[in-house]
Amino acid sequence: MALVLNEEQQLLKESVKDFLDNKAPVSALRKLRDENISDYDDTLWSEMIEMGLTSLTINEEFGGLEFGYVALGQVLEQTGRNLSVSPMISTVLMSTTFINVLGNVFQKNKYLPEIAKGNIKICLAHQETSHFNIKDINTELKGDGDSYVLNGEKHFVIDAGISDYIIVLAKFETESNYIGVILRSNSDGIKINISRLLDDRKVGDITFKNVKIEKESVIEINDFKLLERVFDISSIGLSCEMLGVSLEAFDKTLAYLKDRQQFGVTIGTFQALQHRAAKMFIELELCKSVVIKGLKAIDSDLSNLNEIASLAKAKLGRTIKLITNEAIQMHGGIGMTDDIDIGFYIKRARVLQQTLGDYNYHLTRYAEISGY
Amino acid sequence: MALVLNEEQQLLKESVKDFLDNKAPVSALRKLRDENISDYDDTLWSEMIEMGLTSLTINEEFGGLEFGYVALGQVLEQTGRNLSVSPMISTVLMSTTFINVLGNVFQKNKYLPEIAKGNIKICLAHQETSHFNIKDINTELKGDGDSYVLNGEKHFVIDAGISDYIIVLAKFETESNYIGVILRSNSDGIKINISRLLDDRKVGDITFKNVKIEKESVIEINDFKLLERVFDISSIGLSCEMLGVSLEAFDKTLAYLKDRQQFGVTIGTFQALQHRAAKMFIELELCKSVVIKGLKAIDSDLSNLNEIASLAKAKLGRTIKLITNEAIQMHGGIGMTDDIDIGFYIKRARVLQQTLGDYNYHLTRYAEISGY
Amino acid sequence: MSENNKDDFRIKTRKWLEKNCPMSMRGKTDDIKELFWGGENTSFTSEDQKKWFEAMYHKGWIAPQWEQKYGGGGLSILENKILLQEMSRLKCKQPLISFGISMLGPALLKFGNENQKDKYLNEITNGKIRWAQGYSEPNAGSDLAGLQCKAEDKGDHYLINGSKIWTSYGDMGDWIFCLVRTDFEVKKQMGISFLLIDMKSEGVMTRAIKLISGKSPFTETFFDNVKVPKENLVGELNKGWTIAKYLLTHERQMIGGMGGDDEKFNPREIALESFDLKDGILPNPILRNELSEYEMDDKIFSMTIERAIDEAKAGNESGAASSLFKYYGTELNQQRMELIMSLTGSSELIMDSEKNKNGYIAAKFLRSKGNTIEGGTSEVQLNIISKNILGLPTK
Amino acid sequence: MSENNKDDFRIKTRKWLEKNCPMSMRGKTDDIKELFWGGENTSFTSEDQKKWFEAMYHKGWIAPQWEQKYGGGGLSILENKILLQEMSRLKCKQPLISFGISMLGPALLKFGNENQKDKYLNEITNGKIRWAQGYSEPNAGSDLAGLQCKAEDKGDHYLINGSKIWTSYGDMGDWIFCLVRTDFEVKKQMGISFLLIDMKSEGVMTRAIKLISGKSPFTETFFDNVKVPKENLVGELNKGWTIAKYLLTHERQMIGGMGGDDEKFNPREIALESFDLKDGILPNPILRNELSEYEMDDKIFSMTIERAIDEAKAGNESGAASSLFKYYGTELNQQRMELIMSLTGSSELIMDSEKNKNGYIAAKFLRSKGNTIEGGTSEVQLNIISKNILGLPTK
Repeated sequence: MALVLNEEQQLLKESVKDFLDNKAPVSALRKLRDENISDYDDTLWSEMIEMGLTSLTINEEFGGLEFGYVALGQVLEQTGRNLSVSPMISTVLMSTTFINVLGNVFQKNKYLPEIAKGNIKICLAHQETSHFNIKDINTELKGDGDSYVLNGEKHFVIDAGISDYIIVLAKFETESNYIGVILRSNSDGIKINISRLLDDRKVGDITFKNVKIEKESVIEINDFKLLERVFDISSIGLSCEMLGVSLEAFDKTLAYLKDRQQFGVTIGTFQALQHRAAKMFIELELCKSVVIKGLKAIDSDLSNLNEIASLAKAKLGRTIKLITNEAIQMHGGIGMTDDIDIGFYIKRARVLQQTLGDYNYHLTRYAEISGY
Repeated sequence: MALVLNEEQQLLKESVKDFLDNKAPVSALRKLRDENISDYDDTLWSEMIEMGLTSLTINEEFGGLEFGYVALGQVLEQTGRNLSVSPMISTVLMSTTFINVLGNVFQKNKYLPEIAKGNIKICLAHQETSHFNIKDINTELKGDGDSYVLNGEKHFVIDAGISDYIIVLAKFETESNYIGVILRSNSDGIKINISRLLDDRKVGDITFKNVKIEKESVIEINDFKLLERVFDISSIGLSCEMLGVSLEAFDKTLAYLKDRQQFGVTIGTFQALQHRAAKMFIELELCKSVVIKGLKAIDSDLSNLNEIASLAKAKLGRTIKLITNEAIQMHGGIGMTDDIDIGFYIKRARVLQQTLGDYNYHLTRYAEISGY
Repeated sequence: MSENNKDDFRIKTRKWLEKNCPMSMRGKTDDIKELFWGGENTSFTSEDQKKWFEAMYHKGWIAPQWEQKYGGGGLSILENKILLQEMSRLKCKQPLISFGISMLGPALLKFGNENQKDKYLNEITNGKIRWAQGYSEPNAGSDLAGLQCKAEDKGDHYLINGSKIWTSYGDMGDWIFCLVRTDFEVKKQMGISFLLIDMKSEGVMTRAIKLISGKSPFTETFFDNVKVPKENLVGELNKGWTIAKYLLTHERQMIGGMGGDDEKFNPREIALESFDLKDGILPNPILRNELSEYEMDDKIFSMTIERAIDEAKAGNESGAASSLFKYYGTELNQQRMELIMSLTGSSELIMDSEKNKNGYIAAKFLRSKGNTIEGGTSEVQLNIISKNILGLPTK
Repeated sequence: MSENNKDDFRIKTRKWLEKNCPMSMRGKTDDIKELFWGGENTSFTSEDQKKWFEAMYHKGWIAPQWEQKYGGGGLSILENKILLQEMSRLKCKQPLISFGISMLGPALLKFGNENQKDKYLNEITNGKIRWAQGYSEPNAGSDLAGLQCKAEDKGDHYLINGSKIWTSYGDMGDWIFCLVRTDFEVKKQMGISFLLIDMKSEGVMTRAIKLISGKSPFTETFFDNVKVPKENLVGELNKGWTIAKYLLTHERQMIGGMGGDDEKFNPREIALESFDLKDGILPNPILRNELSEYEMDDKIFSMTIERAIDEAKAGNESGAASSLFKYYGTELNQQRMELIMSLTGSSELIMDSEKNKNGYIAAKFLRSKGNTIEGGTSEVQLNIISKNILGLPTK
């Protein structure tokens, strides 16, 4: 398990970079925000589907490319660098992983090829309070004759407004068993309330009121460890995007340090700033290591994925905060304005930090996993 | 309650500074260490008694000067600056405070005038494990006819080897009540094992085996808050010494930055070092504030002394660590050698940090006091 | 002032305030923009606001310590302190928000001539003229003295060309006080002058700057061949830097002190609202730790302000004070906002819900990032401390 | 090397080690000084130590990758890696501790002439000569190139005057390799030469330096009119700086990598020994947090070493590696020792008790403070990164 990319992965990374640099740079996010017509750019999404980005982690038997999560990670790093808006996180990272890990053959056959082809978008509704915790689930699925009914409320569902399907994480009856449900987002009894986030993306609060669920829509979760695996993989995927955000914010700041003149010299000559930049560089090198380790751990099925995932999300959470704060500070006044792009990075950073558990959540989880 | 010294206190501070600069500078500690003949310098101690330093916090009715703890704090700051070795902490700060706060009239009349005159030295035996916690007491006092017997083990007792008396903190029988005992250190059943600490001072492990205790030697503790007050006052006193240690380590480092040449310039011109020095200066200014606030809070009997004491010990614990680490680093190689004095400061710092609870203990205690 | 006189003044003041401050002019202010700012572009938003301003103005308490001939109240430092205490007790809102009082006034009182004081100070206190500040320039940043906006001597007037940035609400101002370059040949600090400019003059234009928080409290102001009468020069020609330094010290103290006041953003309260205690303890151990670390530093910072005031009273004013407070106060405020963002989790990331006033906290969080930049960056404060207080050498 | 050959070599090696490494030469080493260092001033401390050294020497595995004519084993990189893995598996102690192998050898191999290689490399591998390093000087510190110890050309020899500091166990060395100044007229880096000096020469004197930890692993070495034959110059005259830079990169990697290996000082183990868990959780919440923060950084640092090795194999060697590892490894080691001091509380503050080996941990703690100074300070590493990797400009 060498911690480097193979040629195929490297090639993918570069072509996605070229593509997004052209088609979905920060100016595209700015446009989405200012025009506020749609949640994402459908033309861009079509081109991403064409490039195969929706099918990277889907096995060939279900119509996917079977490139694995190392490949997906490279894409997410680039969407992070460009702050590109698309359903990648909801549909490709979270929901596809949910089905990959927990779906039965019928469900895999039904949904994965459709995702690969780009015919459907799916969001994952799990969180119920303002702080992610996989164990805080009150949404309930109850038997009702041959079928089931679903009741509950979900919060902070990424891409809830544009998805064709929703995967809901629930408790089964009053038992402590978790269970998944996949259903059409326009089913009776579903109410979706869309909000705009700090990073100008959209999430939804979803209410389920006596929503009728067919048996075939139920995703059994027989092993809690597998549910954890879904979120561990997703956390590593988010860490890739966080790495991209951090790297780009750092690059922009470094360029500014080399360009900006003050007191008759380039500000990059100030040793206090140089040392802070060097420390950021070092932290980023560490981040790169834990991210590639995490991606390889998914594809190689390492048994301590939970530990690595929490280390990754915690470390990236701490580093992205450091880097985006320093990016604003080193840019000075201009960094506080909407005239340049750096502000978009700190806003995206704070949202990513909270998604699927922040630094505090994951470091505490790491201590628990470690048995202290 | 203005956070400044009055004229009397200022005068005391300056005269003690002059005195200790002359009589007990770091070279005196070095001599004690290298010659290893006695635990402290008795001639120095006699002069300190003559100056009235043992009677500062003793009320006039018991033969003291009644100058208060603000005054004592100024002395301890100076012993910190010079790393002067004497029984001030054991006898004057801890034991005198114990008797001041908890002793009955008989005990005050018996011991306080003797302390003031410098006739006796007393140590306080409280800690039993490697981490200070006021609640971890297993030493037990039991009724035995007209008198009592004491059994238990104490650890890390400052000046145990040179004290005439020992104040022991114990539990009364199997109850949860705390109780104090004051007894001659040469009483039957007492075994003292002296150790040298990292800072070249001495502490003792003391074993009490069926030590007979007369009724009049028992110090009743009817209110746990009063016991806490003893340790809160002592923590603030230690914070004064920690402030002195930090200030002097910083001053020495600043002087070195102005003197040392590297790459053809004074190293104090390097901006990265300048900013670190400025941050240390700011932290020290904050430390000064919480220390004087704490001292004034003792003398003015403020009700939130416990909160202020834990804030002081925590803040000083964090700052002294920062300053002494930076002091070594900024001195470079020479700072690692015994040839100059800076190493003595980090050694004393680490001992003071642990004494009566470290940063972690006091910050957690602060959260508890604050109700979260 | 004897204790008797003090008590007397306090009782009178309290009575007067109770009588004259309308109930709607008491209590917390959510948005500073709701208050009365004076000037031609703003008007009273309510009858009570007008009544309150006029009562205070006639009492001379818009600028309580200024002389009465300038529309002030002629109060002593002590009387002023009592007045502020009593206003704070009743939670009276400020009758007028004015950079004229806080920034231009002190400069005019110290450096202006009698004509200027007569003319401008009265129009500040009576709320006629709203002042804006023109110091920073687009490319100057921390190097304020490197400013390039120039004023050429044209005999009977100066001709101004250049621009100023970071002017708070510059689009609402009537006049602007500016630092301009009047000599390009000398050391940069020696060629600066302090000028008063009527913003209605031909050639003055403003543009709002949109911040990352989505708000636009600042403007950029452009001067294109603007003519300014020579009498509008404050102090001596080319001595403007002295005035600027004097005012910057004032400003630094204001920004540094702004940190802890915002009662609505108390992290401990927010923590207790966001989490249920478990055995009396916050269930998230790391956030609990971060909260107590923040509170430790915040409380000790307050003690430091207290000590500095006491030291100043005792005559030991420290030169370090303003840079230290600016640095630590703003860094602490940023920590506080980061902590609050952690404590509130996803709920305060939502920007278009009435529940959280459309992301009010998130906007304040973003805005706090500017605290360590405006009014002299944190880096500049550390430079000042290392050079002026610690005496570390420069190259 | 095919997979078959690899397995073959591994099996042979394992068998050989199992047979030839005495049991007393396996397991943990408390004190590096107990191992065999070679040279005239040291001897074997046991028969087993002698046997083990001689077996390894005859196998050529004292310096496994050196050519056999220099007493090496001629192993490939891969074979050497397998050998190290197998030695580590059996916990074999190092047969010889030698700055000759780790520091002088690489320099001689790259810059020495054939005579020098023949003469000195063999006496390193056979343990005859113990080498010391003479780079730093009392007033040089981070400015290594500013060294002043001078070598004057006296026709048939150089005359050395000056001193060197921070020489590890210099009092035990037979020879010392030194950087000396051979030209005072040129830019400082251009006038340095690399010289081999016999420490038995007249005029060489050493003094032990006592550290704050109480130990004296370093010496200062004085040269008073010491004559050195001209043939002892390595590389070209005045080109010594190139050799020094080459060796410093090596040293940096060694020091940076030293951080995490000391199994006896595992903070998690110490935490679990020091505290009883409560509901499976460490009772001190802040120490628990500090422990997990340390472990996070430590584990990810290990991953970074792993990645750097994999990148190097893939041909993407990064110039940043050595400064990054030196900086982070040493800072992390200091954090670890601070954490351990917190975890052990007062018990490890005692310096004269057998229970804790006379304050063994406290001495290591103090010693760790030197990690960020020796081999190029942390500040120098940050300078290197900011200049060479990030391309930030110098004045």
